[in-house]
Amino acid sequence: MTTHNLLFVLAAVFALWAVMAKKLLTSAIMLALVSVAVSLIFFDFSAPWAGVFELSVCAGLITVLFIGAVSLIRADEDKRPENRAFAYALPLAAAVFAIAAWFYLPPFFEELAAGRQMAAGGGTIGTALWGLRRPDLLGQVLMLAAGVFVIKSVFPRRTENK
Amino acid sequence: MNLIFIPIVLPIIAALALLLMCEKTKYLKELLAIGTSAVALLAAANIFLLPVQAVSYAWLGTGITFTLRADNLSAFLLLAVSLFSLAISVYSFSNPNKGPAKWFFFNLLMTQGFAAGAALADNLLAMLFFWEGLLVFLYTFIALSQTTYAAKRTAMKAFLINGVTDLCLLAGITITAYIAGTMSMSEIAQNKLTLDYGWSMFAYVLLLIGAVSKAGAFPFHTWIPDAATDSSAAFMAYVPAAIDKLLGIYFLARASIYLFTLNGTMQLVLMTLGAVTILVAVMMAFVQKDYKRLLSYHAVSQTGYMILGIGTLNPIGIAGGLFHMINHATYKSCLFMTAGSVERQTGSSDLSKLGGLWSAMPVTVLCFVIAAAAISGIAPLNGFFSKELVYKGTLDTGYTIFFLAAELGSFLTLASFLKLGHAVFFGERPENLKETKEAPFSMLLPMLTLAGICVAFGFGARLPTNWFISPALAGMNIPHPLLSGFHPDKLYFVSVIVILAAVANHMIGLAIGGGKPSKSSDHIHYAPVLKETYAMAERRVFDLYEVLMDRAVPAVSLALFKADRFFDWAIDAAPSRLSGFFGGTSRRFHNGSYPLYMALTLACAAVYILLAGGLK
Amino acid sequence: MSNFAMEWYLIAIIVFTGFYCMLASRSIVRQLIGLEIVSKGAMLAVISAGALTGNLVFAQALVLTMIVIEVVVVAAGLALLVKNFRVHGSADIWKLDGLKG
Amino acid sequence: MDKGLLAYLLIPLLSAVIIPFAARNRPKLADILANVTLLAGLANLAWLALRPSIIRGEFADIPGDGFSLLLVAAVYLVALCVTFFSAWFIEEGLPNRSAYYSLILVSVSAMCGVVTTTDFFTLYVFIEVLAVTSFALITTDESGAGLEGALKYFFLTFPASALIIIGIAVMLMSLGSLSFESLRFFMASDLPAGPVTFGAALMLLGFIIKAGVVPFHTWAPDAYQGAYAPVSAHLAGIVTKVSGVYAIIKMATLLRFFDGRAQALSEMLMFLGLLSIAVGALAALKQTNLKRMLAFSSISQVGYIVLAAGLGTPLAIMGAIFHLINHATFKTVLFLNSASVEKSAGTTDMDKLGGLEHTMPWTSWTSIVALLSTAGVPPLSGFWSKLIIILALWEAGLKGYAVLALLFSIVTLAYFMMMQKKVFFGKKTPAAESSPEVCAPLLAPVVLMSGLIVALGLLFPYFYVYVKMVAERILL
Repeated sequence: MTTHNLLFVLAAVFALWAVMAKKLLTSAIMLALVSVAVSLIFFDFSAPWAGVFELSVCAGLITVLFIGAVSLIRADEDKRPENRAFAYALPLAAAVFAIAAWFYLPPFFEELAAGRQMAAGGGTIGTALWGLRRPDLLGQVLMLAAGVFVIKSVFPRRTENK
Repeated sequence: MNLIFIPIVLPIIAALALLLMCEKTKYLKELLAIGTSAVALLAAANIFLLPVQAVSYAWLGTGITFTLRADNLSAFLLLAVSLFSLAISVYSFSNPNKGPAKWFFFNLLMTQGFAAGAALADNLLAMLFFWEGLLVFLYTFIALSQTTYAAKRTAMKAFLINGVTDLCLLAGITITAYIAGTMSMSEIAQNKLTLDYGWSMFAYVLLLIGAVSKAGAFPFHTWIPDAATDSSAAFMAYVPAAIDKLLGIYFLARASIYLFTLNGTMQLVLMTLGAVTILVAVMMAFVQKDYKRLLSYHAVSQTGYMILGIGTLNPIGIAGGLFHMINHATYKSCLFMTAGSVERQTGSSDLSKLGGLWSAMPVTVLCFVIAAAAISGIAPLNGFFSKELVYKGTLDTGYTIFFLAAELGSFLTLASFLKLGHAVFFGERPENLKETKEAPFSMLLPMLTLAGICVAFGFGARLPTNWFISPALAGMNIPHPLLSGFHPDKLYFVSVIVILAAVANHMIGLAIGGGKPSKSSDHIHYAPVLKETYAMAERRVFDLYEVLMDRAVPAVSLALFKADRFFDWAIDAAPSRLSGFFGGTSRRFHNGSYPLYMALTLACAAVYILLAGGLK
Repeated sequence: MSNFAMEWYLIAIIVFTGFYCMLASRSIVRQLIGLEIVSKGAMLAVISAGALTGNLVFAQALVLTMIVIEVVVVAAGLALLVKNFRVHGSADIWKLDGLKG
Repeated sequence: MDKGLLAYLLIPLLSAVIIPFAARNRPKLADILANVTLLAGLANLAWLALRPSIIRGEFADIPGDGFSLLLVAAVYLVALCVTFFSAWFIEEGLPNRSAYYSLILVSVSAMCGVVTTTDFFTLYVFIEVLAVTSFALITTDESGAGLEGALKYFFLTFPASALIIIGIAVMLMSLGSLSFESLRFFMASDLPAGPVTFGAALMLLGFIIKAGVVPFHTWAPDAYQGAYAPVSAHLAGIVTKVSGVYAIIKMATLLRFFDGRAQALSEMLMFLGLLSIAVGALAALKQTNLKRMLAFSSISQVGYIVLAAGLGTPLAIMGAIFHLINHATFKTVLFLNSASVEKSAGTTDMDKLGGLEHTMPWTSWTSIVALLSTAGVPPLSGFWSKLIIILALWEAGLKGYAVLALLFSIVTLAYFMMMQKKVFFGKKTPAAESSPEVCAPLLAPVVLMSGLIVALGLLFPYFYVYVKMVAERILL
């Protein structure tokens, strides 16, 4: 139980760090660490499939994408540094939010939890995806197609232009 | 088609047909108008001779019935209207001073049709429709008779005065119909309204205002003298002298005798109104220097006798009022025709420029003398008899003062006609009028006819009273012998005294004015107190319309202008200012700044979630 | 306090951090990082809700789809970022205020 | 998911995948494929819904709830207009031509997915697909403004996605299911509604942001103004309507606003709708850019739909559906006309335009038809929908809302008249001198849509029967 909550706190700390980090590269790596923490939480919830995907796709693929993009625009980052005051103010703001929310949110969430509807559960991830969420799979296909066309549209081949 | 429609519809159709005619056709328009009037007169005579008849149509669903009803009074009036229309049509045949022939006859026929409608209508609303139609053609009649600006101005004056009083009439009719529960005059007459109830008093006063203003009584008369100078003699002879008097007094009689039962107070009001009209107008008439203007003041003055006669509320007085109405129309039309003839032949109507025309225009002079004698109430002519009836009715009420006022009016009337006749037809003829000829036959014929009627109604006063007046007032127990015939009683001698006094006054005036007949009224004109009064009257201080136009209208129009500016501001400037403000604020807000947009989105989302979560 | 309430309380802090990042940082990369953090919070919420109601398999199915969506969205965002960098020469979203009024 | 309509989703997807291969050497083939796909779909739809026997039977034999079918038709119609227009509008050398058509077809399939789905999470998935395609479509011409619009659209609507997911989490927990039917049954039952409505409220907030309702509208003017010209018609005409407004109407019917169990939510939605009407109309008054003014007008019109959806009575839902369709027709016309003006005169700055009615009469007249319909002038279609909405408000006793809605309808007329005056009437400016009427194929979609506006207005009784049937089915 304590580990469980600790993982959540860890994810929050990495998230704060990712926002506060001065360098974009650090931010991207911290984001990857957030993903790792989240996937650990998934494992802890005994949701292994989600954890595996999170670890491989988010902590892996997305981080690679980020690092690639950051390296592309590094020149700009050095040229125009950000105003750090906002970053330094984050822990303060987060603390204020956390304390204020402490009095308001947990009772509210308790109430939400009290009104829960228990489900039958069971089955495997495969049957759940194929049996219950088949339209989502169609959506995924569409999403991937859209992603391909987006990249194709944003970075067109300019053979004839050049 | 019912016979009763012919006097109304035929002139209107003919008038519309006139509009289609080419401007260049010679005499076609005139002949069409004369023919139409003649047919209408025949139809009117036919209606008059037939027993009472009525046609009625449901109008606007079942709410209002459109009823025409030719009872004795209406038929009598219709006959008079048609007669004068024919006379004026004939008279205008070769009169060049009437304005464009097309529009003159259009207006004449339209006026005739609508006047006939107003006379025949039994439903108050239908009558009001015709009455308001007359208002329109009154305006066009004056405005199109001359091309001057003054004609337009006078037309507007006439239109506004009559328009306002017609609105009073509208209000009065509405209230009357509401109280009586019906719009039909014949139904109201079955069960007359009394004045002991505030609203009915109010309604009667409103109807009274409408009626006497149509008749041209004080203080609604001021447009008539202006029209005399700014319009044609034919118009004056037709509308103010004949049609307006006929309709106004007709409706006054309708309201006072058939619709309402009057009381003593209202009797006093009416008689005072009559006496004041007589005196004020005749005082003004006496000092005029223009032929038509002088006559026009008399047209007002004579209205006073009719109102006085009806105001007495006794049968003799009322009979006298109605008799005077028809008589007045006859001789005043005739007088205006003579004015038109003189103007046509000499080119002027200024008394100081005329004189000695008796040898040049003998027929005109004859007509003038007869009509002038009739209006002055000289014994064997019709004016004498009607005035005598009015005097008799006045004396019967016991208010001698009104009798004296009427006699004073009579005295001044005669005095002013002595001056007029002397100035125009007798005395020395100016050099430039040596070549003057008699007017053409088409002008003389109606004049002679009307003068003949004056004489006929005088010597045979029994005829009109028995044929027209008594049937119209059936049920009022009129003592017939009293009405007809010559009575050498004290009233006759009073009239002789008045004649002698007027002649003496004329001699004095001539002596003081240095023998110039046009100045024979100066001794009264420039008498100590009267001088200032006349001067003020010349400045139109007493003219309610001019005072309103000078004082009240600029102030009101300024206020309205301010109100209009305010509304303009409210619907134009204010919205554009407001939209400018909002649009500008919006433009300043939508400044393209991403953090501002994001902050707004997140803040509003937070507020929404708090509200949706229930803010525990 | 129950376990669930604690979890969601911490999720709320993570989501707050992500939105703060999107609000306060100028760099488009950091905007995307904030977006990612918020997404992580949302995913945790779904799994937590599934765990609470014994519906974990269903919740996992949803999270798998969400991860796919997230990848494509981030890829699209990064593509826009790179293109913007090429066109405008900067990755500063606060400077994008050409459209106004 | 409605299986009967699945083909309308799959075929454009297939076509979108084929286009890059087919058009590799012949760019024109991309135009033809896209247009033929959409036209075939539209013909099929017409056969499905407009057969004489169907019309005679008062549309009782329509598959599904009718609402999906109607919106699929609207999607296909607007998309066809846009692709047909684009085929002649796109410059020859545009490098991402085939990707452009693919993206439009993918967005069409995503929209069909949105309107045919019966599950909240699937709805979310398709809305995300739609959003991603929109980002790329906006930047088609690679202009700075397009990128700016796309980026603002991307980031400012992201909170919507997060809120929808969190709402889904709450819903999963307290409802146990994510299908529309279960929510409908739950709202019809007597169970305490607190947590479920909270989840629904979060989702609704997401859809509100996606729909561009004030105060979450800030991305909309920038995206519409910056977008590639035909894309702004696509975006304003149908994309944001399907991704946001459709979902709001759906939620309103599922939450059964009319029986008052989600009273607070209903009131908030109506307030936001009215705010949207007011802010959109007032902001549009002072705009100088034609496209930006149309964007604010679009915000204002969305306000009417949201207001009616928030009211939730059967009559109001009818008004909302009808206004949604009308909005698709007239906004498409106006944005396509702005694209024509941009192509012909080279600018959409209203201060530089003027007197175009002489050189571009067709554009001018179709604009007049569309703007009169927007402002609700009889007998055009916009009049009927606004009339129904205002009547519904009045009947529900919300007289203040009704009067304000009417008042801002007048403001709508005012700013459109100013627009028409500045752009088409008045004296010719130098920009207008050298701007001939665009070619007939560019006018065809606009004229078709204007004809549809007039026809929907004149044949309102038929359409009323259809919409009534839809409202009855979805409010069961």
